[in-house]
Amino acid sequence: MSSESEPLLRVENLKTQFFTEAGTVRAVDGISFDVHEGEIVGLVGESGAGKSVASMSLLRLVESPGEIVGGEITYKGETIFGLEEGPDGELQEREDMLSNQEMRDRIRGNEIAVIFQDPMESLNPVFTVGGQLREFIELNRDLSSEQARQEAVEMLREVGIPDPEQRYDEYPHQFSGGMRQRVLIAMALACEPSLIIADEPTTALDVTVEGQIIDLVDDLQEKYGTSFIWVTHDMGVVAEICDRVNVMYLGEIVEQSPVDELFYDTKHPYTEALLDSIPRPDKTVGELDPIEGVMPEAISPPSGCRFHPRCPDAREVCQRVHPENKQVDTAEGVPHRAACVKHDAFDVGYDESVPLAKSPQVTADSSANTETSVTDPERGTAGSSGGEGSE
Amino acid sequence: MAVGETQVESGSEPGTKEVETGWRATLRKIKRDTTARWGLYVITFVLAITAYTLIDGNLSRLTFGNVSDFAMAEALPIFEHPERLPPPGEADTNVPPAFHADGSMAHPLGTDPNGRDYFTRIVYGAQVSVSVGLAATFLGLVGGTIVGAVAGYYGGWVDDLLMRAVETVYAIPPLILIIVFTVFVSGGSPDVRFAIIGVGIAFIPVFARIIRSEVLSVREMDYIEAARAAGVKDRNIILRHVIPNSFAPVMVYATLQIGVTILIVAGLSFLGFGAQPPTPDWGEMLQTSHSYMHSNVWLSIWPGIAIMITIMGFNLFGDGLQDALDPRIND
Amino acid sequence: MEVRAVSDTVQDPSRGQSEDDDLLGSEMSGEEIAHGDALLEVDGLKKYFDQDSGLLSGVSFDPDSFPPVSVGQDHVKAVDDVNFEIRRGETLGLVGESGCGKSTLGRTILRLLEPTDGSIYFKGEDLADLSGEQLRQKRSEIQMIFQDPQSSLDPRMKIGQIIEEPMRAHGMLDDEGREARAKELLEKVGLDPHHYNRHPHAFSGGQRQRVNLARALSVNPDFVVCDEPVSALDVSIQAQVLNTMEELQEEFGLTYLFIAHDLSVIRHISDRVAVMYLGNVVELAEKEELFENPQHPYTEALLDSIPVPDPRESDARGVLEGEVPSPVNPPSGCRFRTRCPRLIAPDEYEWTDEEWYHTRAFMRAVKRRTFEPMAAAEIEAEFFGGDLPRGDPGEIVQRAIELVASDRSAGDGESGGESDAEVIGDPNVDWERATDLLLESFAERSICAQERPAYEIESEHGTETHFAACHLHR
Amino acid sequence: MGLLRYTTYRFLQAIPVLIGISILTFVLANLTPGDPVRLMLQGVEADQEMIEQVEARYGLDRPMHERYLDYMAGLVQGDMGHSFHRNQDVASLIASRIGPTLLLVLSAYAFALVTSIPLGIIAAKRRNEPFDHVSRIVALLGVSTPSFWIGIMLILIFAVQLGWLPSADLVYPWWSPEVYGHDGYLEHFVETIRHLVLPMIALGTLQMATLMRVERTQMIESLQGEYVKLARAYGVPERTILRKHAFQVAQLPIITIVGLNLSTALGGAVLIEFVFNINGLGRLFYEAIIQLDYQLIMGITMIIATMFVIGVIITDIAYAYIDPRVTYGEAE
Repeated sequence: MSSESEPLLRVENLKTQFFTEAGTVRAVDGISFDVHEGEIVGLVGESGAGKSVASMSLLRLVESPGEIVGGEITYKGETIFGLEEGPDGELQEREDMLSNQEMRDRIRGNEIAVIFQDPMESLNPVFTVGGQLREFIELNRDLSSEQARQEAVEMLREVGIPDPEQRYDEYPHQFSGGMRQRVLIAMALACEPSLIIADEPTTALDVTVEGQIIDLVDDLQEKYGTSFIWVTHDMGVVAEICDRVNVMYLGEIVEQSPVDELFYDTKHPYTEALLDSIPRPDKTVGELDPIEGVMPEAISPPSGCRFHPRCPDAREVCQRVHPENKQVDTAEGVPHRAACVKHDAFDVGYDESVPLAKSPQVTADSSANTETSVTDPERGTAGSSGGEGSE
Repeated sequence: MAVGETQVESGSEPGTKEVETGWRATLRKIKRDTTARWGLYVITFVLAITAYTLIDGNLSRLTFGNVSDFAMAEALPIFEHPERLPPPGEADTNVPPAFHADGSMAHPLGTDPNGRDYFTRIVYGAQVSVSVGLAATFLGLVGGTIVGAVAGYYGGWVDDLLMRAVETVYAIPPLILIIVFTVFVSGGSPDVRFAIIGVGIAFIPVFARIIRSEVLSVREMDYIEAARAAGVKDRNIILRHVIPNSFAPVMVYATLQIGVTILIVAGLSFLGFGAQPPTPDWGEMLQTSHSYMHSNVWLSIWPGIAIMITIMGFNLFGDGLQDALDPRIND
Repeated sequence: MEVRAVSDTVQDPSRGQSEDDDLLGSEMSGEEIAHGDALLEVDGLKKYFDQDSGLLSGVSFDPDSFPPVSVGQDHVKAVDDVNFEIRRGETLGLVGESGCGKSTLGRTILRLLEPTDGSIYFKGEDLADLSGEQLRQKRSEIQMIFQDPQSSLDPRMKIGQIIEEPMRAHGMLDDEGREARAKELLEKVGLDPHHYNRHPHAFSGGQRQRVNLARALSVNPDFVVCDEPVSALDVSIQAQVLNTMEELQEEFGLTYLFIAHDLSVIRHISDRVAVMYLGNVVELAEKEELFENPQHPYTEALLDSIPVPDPRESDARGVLEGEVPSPVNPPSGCRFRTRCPRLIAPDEYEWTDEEWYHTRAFMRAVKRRTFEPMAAAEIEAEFFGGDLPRGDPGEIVQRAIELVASDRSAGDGESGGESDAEVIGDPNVDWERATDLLLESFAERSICAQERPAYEIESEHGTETHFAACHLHR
Repeated sequence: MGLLRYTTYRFLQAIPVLIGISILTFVLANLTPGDPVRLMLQGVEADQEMIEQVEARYGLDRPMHERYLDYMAGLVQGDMGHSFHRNQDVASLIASRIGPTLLLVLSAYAFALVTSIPLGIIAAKRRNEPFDHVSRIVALLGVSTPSFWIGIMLILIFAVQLGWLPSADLVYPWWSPEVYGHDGYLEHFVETIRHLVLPMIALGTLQMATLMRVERTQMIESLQGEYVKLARAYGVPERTILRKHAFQVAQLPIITIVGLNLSTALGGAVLIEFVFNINGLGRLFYEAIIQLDYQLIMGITMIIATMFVIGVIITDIAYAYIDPRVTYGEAE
């Protein structure tokens, strides 16, 4: 860790797995990152990268058949999750780990709040917007019902909902998508948490509404000093709002750096490829440079570096060596980490290793045809049928 | 180790595969589904018995003792020719089931008050229940498909008119509607054939509704629009896309509906408006035994169990089919 | 580069399909229109939807009025008087936010939806006039690619059947010929021809969009409407599919109408771009011109809102206030005027820019009720810096302020110490009358409310004319 | 649309359906091949004169549509015709028999709701645990067993074998205790319940099983909703989530099913009244059918269908009360 004060949230080697009929899905496979006070930390990746599972793990809200199986989560010095070796040699939950009751009473909502992606589904259709807001405030802030109501109206006004007294008694379906997302933001802020996890909060919104919401969050973040974990797939949003960024690929963090360095001093080939493959709104790009193939399924990740089958810089060594996320540079005292053996910090013989031969199709065509085929032998299907675009 | 107290399944996590379709995938899921498998076993068993009663023309078994001169060579659905059934036996003895002190293995379930072997009658009772259940459901399915598909596909006032009509029929409870229909149409002498038609008609609204909603949801799919955009003729769109894709959920419903049909037909026969004596039918047997309820308890028990097992078979299979086809609450 | 490899193969007698040459006639007639001339022209196109349908549609029931049952249809004006042309070989990007009518427009052009009014000239022939069978035959020349990779392929069909279906519908080739062509197309769109016998569920989203492409191309169309073809895909897959689409366009000389909400994608793939808002095209220009020199305030707002993937770029964000009005009762004149940051001052008053700026802001704040009721003096200070506009507008504003001020009635002296809860039901604050007064006096009198704007202006980039539906260019 | 407006609207909508039902019943009752009068007079020694008399009396010598219009005119004035066999007014006959049926059906519904909803919720919460498996088997048996057979079995066990409960007819709570020789209202009440229990369970089992299955499925689905996830993320206790957040949404389909299943319950009442010798509408219907008393049959069918329609409307209104989307209209 950097020499700064203890971070608000520290995640170390977190592993979350789903035990399915088809096998164990290592959705989050040993990620470490931290969040300091007043910071907006990005968690970026494509669908299936594990970013949503990672964020729900922080609240210990992974749904069955998923389970956190390893690592440590520390929040303000308290252990949200931690394992130790028991007397019988088996891993067991540490004694200082917060109980379910404590998680509910002290952490969820009043310390760490969330904003979900889908504002349409996240509000309960049969209760009024104000009622839902008030319930969460009452639960997390020791206020009387009447005080909570006033606070709720105040928060609705704060997030820019016109005529809040009136709209307090309205139902979610009477709100537009953007307005509902404002309600969710109001919920998060009203509980006065120190950390808000925003899981793709603008993805379902139109671009002008997205702009309004990002503006709003920016202003409110400044006012309340809340920290954010911002989960997204949109590099534009990352550039816009994040202070530091974690790039995820297939359950792992492959690059971790301050936002400027991520864009201007990119250290991991995946991040670089991602940036090259997106069309830009601010300038005309002649030819897009897509990443070949699709992300394999987390049920059987490639050996070595998980990105090597799609990586333009892959060499023989990449198939063998699984790279840690190591510090490769420092920017203004903040470490810049990347999980790529091409950096000197690794010293596993990348320079001497031979480049991997591309299969002919790959070089001939930019097709998705070369994706690492995770063929389910029983079904005999072509390629991964994993939900790209369906996270 | 249970982390987090929330252990409710979710279908949205990375482990779950997307919905597979196609017949083979469905069959595979049915094979994997215990519920569906057991349902299939029961249905097969009941169907086998029905098939046996159709092949075995020896209706003399339906009578008491061995009236050998009444052997029938012809295989037939017995309700079509009740006159060929053997007359009740002479003996007015009411033999109790075999496990009873006075029982004998000659009549494992005893005999009815007319002296007919109860086991054989129960076995033959499958014929009426199953064939009526299947036939009436099929009738309702066909009628409902026509009404529902026309309403769903054309929409507009056609849809409105048909659905109002359907609502009207739906408003009269099926049992009442069927009784009124059977009794009046048969001119006061109801029998199984009228019951089939009556049940079929009464179930048209049920099927029409479900088929209409299926057609409406399939019609919204992009591949229908893609086919239209490609210039595929309407007829081919219906035949190649709409029908195959609405079929599966309708089949689930039809399977469950067979159970309901059998239930209703049993009630109909119990009241005396379905199968008529001497045709062996479970509902009819319950009616006959109703008067002997106090003297011979067993007569009222066996047919009920037979009905229950049969219906359970179709319900189990329908449930399994539904689980296999509906991804929402899949494990 | 291979040119027209697929059609060549099909027409190649050595492949054994020579008899069917004339079936590819669309190709021939297509040649009549030179590259760059109008292939499709949309003229005054309208598509209105009834709000509900059925026997009792149009009958509304209201026990509060007499008679309680009234007859009358509300229409959703999804596409309202749209004009543009698409030239052979180009990609016209159509961009707008959800609900602006862009998908409806695409489907109406294809006559998957019946146009309410207007014409769609394709190669000079009005598609809106064609009867069922004529239209069906015409469909081999116009194809469509859909947004949703899940629902656009029939799950019960094999990939091969899916691609062959359009050919079959138009009697193209025999069974073998269709299979050969389907396999070639699979290869063209970047899939393995061996996948011919697989079902769609075996494919990923990106691959399914490729199957969609192959299906669309199977009948050799001239024109393809692409409805958000990449918006359901992950970013890295988007690029793959976009590249393939571009290659195929070049190879087959296709013309695309590319519908999307993502301005980055539009900027990448389009030659010219049309921007839609609430059923109208508000701006249409060459790509560079539109992105570098936007002339409609809505386009500007859109461009300003997109997050740019560059942390060193810090631009103004979220400039648009309020929400899109209902398409049932769209605003008169310019449809964007209710949210436009540059709404033009009504001519009948003398304004300074600043006066109008303040008044506009105040008017909208009242309309949206975005401020808490406060004393009249406070309102003046907050919105006008203490100086009301001069003359008539000033008086109107004064009256409006009085309507919404919390100290409006003289009798209530303790206005200072009121808590929120007491203000909620404050009978003194009359938002509605104030809103009506302000809108009628100012917004409705602006030229923006009175005339439908349509101006052609000179481009700064490129040679094309630049269409902008904004009265700022009058 | 406000709730009141919606209610009015729903009742207006029911008018065409009720007219449709009257047409349907009328047509059904006139489908009889041959001479309806002879059918009516089955078992009665009748000469030609008598037949003509009857024909004239019931207007059977006139065309069907005229007779229908007459019938409708009567219906509007509350005149449902005349029962030939009983020589009584159909309307008053029905009025005298409707009480027991309503008592039976409503109590069966109460029984079904009170048992099915908690069981369904617990099963959903403990999905795939033993409790869930057992309750699913019970529900499966419930939907697979004929109600009248359950009735017979209940009589055999509780009335015949154990002798705990009576097996025939109901005690009408609206009659005075003296009629039954009951000693005061307490005994009257106890007797009412004792007579009601068996038929209520027999009729209610199918409803209970159906509702339990639906409740379980709906709760499972509702518990997977995003709003439940959100509530968990804000530290709402599981009990509150179950009882409030998930429950309310899951009840919507239940309400619809409760309304539609009224059709099964009303039909089932015919069978149960037959088994338990209850002098209700169902039994009256059975007797009317046996006697081919066609005006009475038409009247009962009309009334039962109307009860169903009203039941559906009531549940629709309950639905609208819980789900604001119905009365306020969808925003998008």
